[in-house]
Amino acid sequence: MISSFVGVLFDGFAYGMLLFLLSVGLSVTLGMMNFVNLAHCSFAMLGGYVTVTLMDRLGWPFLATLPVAFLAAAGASAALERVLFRPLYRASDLDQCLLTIGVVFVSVAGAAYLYGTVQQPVQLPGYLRRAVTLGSFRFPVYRLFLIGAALAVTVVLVAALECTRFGARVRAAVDNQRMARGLGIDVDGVFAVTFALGSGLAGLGGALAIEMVGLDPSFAFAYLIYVIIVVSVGGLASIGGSFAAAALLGISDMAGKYYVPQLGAFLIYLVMVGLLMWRPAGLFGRR
Amino acid sequence: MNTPGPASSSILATVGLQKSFGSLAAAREVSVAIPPGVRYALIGPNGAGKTTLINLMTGMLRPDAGRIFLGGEDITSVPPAERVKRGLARTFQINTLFPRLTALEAVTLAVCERQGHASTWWRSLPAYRDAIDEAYAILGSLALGADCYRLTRTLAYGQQRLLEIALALATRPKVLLLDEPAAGVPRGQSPALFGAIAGLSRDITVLFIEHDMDVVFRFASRIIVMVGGRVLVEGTPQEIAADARVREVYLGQTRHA
Amino acid sequence: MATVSLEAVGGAHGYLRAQTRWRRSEIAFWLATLLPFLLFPAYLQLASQIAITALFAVSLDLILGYAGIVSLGHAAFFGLGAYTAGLFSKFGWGEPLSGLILASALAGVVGYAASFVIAHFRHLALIMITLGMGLLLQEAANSASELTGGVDGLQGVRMRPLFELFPFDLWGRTAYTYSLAALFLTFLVARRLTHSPFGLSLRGIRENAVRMPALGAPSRTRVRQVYTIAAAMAGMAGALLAQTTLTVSLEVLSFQRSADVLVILILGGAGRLYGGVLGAIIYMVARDQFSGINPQYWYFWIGLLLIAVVLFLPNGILAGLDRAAARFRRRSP
Amino acid sequence: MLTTRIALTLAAMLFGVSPALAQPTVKIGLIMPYSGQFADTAAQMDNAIKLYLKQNGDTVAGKKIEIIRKDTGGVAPDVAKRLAQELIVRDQVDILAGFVLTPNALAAADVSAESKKFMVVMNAATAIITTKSPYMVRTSATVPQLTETFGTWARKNGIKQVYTMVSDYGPGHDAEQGFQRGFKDAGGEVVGSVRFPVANPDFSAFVQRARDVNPAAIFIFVPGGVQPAAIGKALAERGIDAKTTKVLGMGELTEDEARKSMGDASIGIITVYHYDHNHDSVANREFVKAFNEANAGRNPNIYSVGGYDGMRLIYEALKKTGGKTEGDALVAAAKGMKWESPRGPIAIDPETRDVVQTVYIRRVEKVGGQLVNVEFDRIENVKDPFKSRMAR
Repeated sequence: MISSFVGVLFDGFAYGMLLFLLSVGLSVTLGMMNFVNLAHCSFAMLGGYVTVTLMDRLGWPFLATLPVAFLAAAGASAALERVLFRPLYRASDLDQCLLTIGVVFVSVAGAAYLYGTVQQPVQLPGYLRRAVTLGSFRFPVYRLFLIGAALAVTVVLVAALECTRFGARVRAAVDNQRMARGLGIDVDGVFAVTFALGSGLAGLGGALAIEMVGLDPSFAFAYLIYVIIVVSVGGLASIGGSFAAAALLGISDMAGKYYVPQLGAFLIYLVMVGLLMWRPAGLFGRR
Repeated sequence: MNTPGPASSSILATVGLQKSFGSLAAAREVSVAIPPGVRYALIGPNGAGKTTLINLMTGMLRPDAGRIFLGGEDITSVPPAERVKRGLARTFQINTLFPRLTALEAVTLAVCERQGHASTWWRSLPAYRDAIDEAYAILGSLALGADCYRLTRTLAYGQQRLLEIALALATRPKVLLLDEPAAGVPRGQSPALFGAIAGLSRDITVLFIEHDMDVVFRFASRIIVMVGGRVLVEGTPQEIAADARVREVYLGQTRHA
Repeated sequence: MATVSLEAVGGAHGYLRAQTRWRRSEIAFWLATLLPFLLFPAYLQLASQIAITALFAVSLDLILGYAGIVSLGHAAFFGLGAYTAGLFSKFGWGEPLSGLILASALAGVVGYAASFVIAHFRHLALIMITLGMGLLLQEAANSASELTGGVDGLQGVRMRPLFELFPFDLWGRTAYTYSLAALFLTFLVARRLTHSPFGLSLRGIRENAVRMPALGAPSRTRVRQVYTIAAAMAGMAGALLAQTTLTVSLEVLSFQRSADVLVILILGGAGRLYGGVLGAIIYMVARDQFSGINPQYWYFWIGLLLIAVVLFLPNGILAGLDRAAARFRRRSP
Repeated sequence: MLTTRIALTLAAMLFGVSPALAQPTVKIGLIMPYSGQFADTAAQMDNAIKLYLKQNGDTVAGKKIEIIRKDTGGVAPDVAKRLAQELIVRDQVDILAGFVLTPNALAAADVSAESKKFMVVMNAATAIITTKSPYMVRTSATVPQLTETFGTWARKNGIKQVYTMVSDYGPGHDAEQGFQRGFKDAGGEVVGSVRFPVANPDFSAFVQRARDVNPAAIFIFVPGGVQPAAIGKALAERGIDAKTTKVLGMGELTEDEARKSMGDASIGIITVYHYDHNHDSVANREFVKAFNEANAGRNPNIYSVGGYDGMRLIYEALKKTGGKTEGDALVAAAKGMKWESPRGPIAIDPETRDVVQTVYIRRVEKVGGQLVNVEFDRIENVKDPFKSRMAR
């Protein structure tokens, strides 16, 4: 009884952390920069394909591919930001929505063209496939690894945004562009870097997600709903909020599926709707 | 409720209004009674709780305690839109307009809302000739007639301030609450704007927030001074000018305002 | 721009009347909707589905373009209409018109119930709540597979001929006539609605929801009313699809359908009624043509189309055309 | 392209010329989800269709075969039906084929029935589909054909209790029902069951439920794609070892990509399917070799074999009718047809127009360092039990 409860809690938390890793970048681009970036999961997909390519075709070890996945997604998004997104920062939400959906379509077609529509399996190194036994319970190492990665990302991100000069510039530029320009901050540059950071995180999340949820060209659409749910429930622009929301959604989803499987498909949406009715601005939202 | 109301002679009154945001008390025991037809100014340093008081009166904020009366009726729990229908209108310190409606459309909208036509979806707008005439007349009275076909967002700033007032007037208020009507208007132009306000029918009771003391003393017949969420004093301009407490809080602040 | 003149007041009336007058381009457009009968007889099925999608997009435009309510769950009402019409016929009543009206009414009733929730929220919370409610309804339909047929779809939907005279044929002549007529009549209603004081009030809510109560406007009531109307129209679109294709599946309730119609509306231009219609035509014709040429990668070209529209015709194709026309007029007085 | 089509349509109207009549062709309209979530199934089927055309030429019974491909974008019966109608009125196709997904096949069935066109379902596996049009033939399998047979087999092979886990949608329900029926009728006991949402990224909660019951065996059905690997890993994580608890599934569970992703955790999983590329026969070896060559080493799967056999059926039927394309003639020619497919000997049941075939039981084993679905049992001449019951 207790052990299954611990199991559900652990699995749910790990699943939540997976959602968090996929969506934290969006709470940067959508939340902080106020850019409706529906192409977020396209960058995650890019990260995934980078990892698959490096592992499968070049034989790189899994862990070594992760920074490359981050950098590739960040680089690609920086290029796109320059060409497509920057002129749209002041456009209506609806136009941003249409543009980024267009990018998703193109990215999905590109992935299908280059890699085919087939699932891209990755074979993780043995040490990540094991499970640690503690008393009567097994903790799969990969789930521990995901939790660790999520915690690390949270700490680094919060520290970077709260305690560094760069973070101060980002917050200034996001809060009031004109004033930030007046203070001599290179707003365009800050936005470009912030956008690249958000997308890079998506790329990292995508690379980490393959083991759990697989990878094919429909990835860019399939997980879009989940990441938006996490960001909206957490509250825009709040890293901590996304973390809490992801953990809450993951655990309640898992607990629901375990204890009331008849409600399995409903639960994550019920929780979302309920939380948003209670706190329309999200758990940690300000607006 | 048997709470005794204020003197029935007042058109708008509050009794013991309280409101705090966290640890900040924005209104403490605010009791005012405004008789009909009077031009009231509400002054006080920044953060004194002036806008909060207007928000409480109009129902955009809910008081923690206290009551609000309009024409002798308790409206404390009446929703904002209903208060407007009963004759309590306001303008906003920061333009709160309809950027992509023309001035004529915006005021016609306000007139239709008042007349109760705005839930009619089967008749075309031009069929409401009276409403359009009235809207046009209001705009004309505020010197906006020539520009009434322009989208609000393309109007000059001063015109937008006037449109704020036009919208409030279209609701045919008994009491009009103006939150810094001249905010952002170049100093030289605010007398003209207040001239328009002074020209309003004496049936409309006006309460306005304003920082420019010249304007206040020129257009107000009575003045309420708020400090730190409290009403410090209320009286005629002469009384206020002579009041030692007002001078104490206020001296040196007027110039910066 | 108008200058002050002696008939300035008459000018105000004239100005507002000019806004509601039928333009020549509108009349030409509706006449052109008859062209497929002559020019593209083999495309009438597609034309019928375009008309249905256009109706669905117009219903979304009423809430999004006019009242500023962004919904990612509008397919809920489309699906309700489709299932109602489908089930109605499955259980023996195959007369199309009555089914259409019933389906529309039921979607409207559900829309009215939902509107009590909808009217309390705005921004992202509203989008996500509509999304959540839509997904919940879809899951519910999947669970109730005894009734809905689940993923396999509702089986046994049969339609009697329209007016007992015109059977739904393989070419889609009846289907297109029927869908087009429904679109046109509903469009007339929507057009009148947007030109009414109610429509003006909705635009007020879209432009500034905070100001409306300060004008004495019961915004939430208005939002509830338009949401109900939009739901009924979406239900009608769904019912048309069910009746003209004799198929209803879970997909009618899907997020994909909600998202598609949103894309279509934004593409055409929100807040101008014709935007939804134009968006439906362009999106679906483009999709038909691209996927005919390249069934595997057609959406690459759709993606490029969307990107190009945003970059070169911001606020939708219709807004872009309007601006171009204005520029043209200014240049050649 | 658009202008060409308009011109053609106009020409057709004005002069009464149909481009289709210009030369003796047989047009086949393929309706499949080339894009979206199910794109890979369509791709695999299409690869096999292309291969068949390459191997057998594009002329049969003196007529040129022309293929027109239409994308449904996923589950979209309204689109599928419209495409079927358009293929017939606009493109004047003679045969409708493809059909990966049940709802799309059901919707197009109406069109086939109304227009009396021959229709070949190459995958969609819900039993009732073929009852919807008398001009329809199926070359894949039906869900009960596989699962009911599997249930019976499981009981006969010493499994007394089973826990079933299926995706909560039509095919999942069919699989659950079929397996439980076969298993119970043979005297087995179902100790529990659970259905999981169709879009379910993490299965650990459901696997935990199964583990709580500690059943002797678990039967699993999930759609192909991402989920087989995900559930396989969840089983391994929760410590369900195929060596102690028997894991039974439909063939999707141990597809190539799923096995690769699961790794050694897949060893011992027992599956039922009508085809696997490891099937040992001359016909299959040739098929796999040619398929590998044409598709950069990728192996064919059930979708491929369904498409391949579907094309063969069309070719053979056309030969029999001498190129006549009327639905009646083609369906008559198809009934009772028998041939050696890469999956083994198959026949078209003249009553149900479904495939009668051998159902194979396989187990994942490590052979020469590779994880392979090893065939270790077979049940021959299996008809669709659902329709056999209906007939009774």
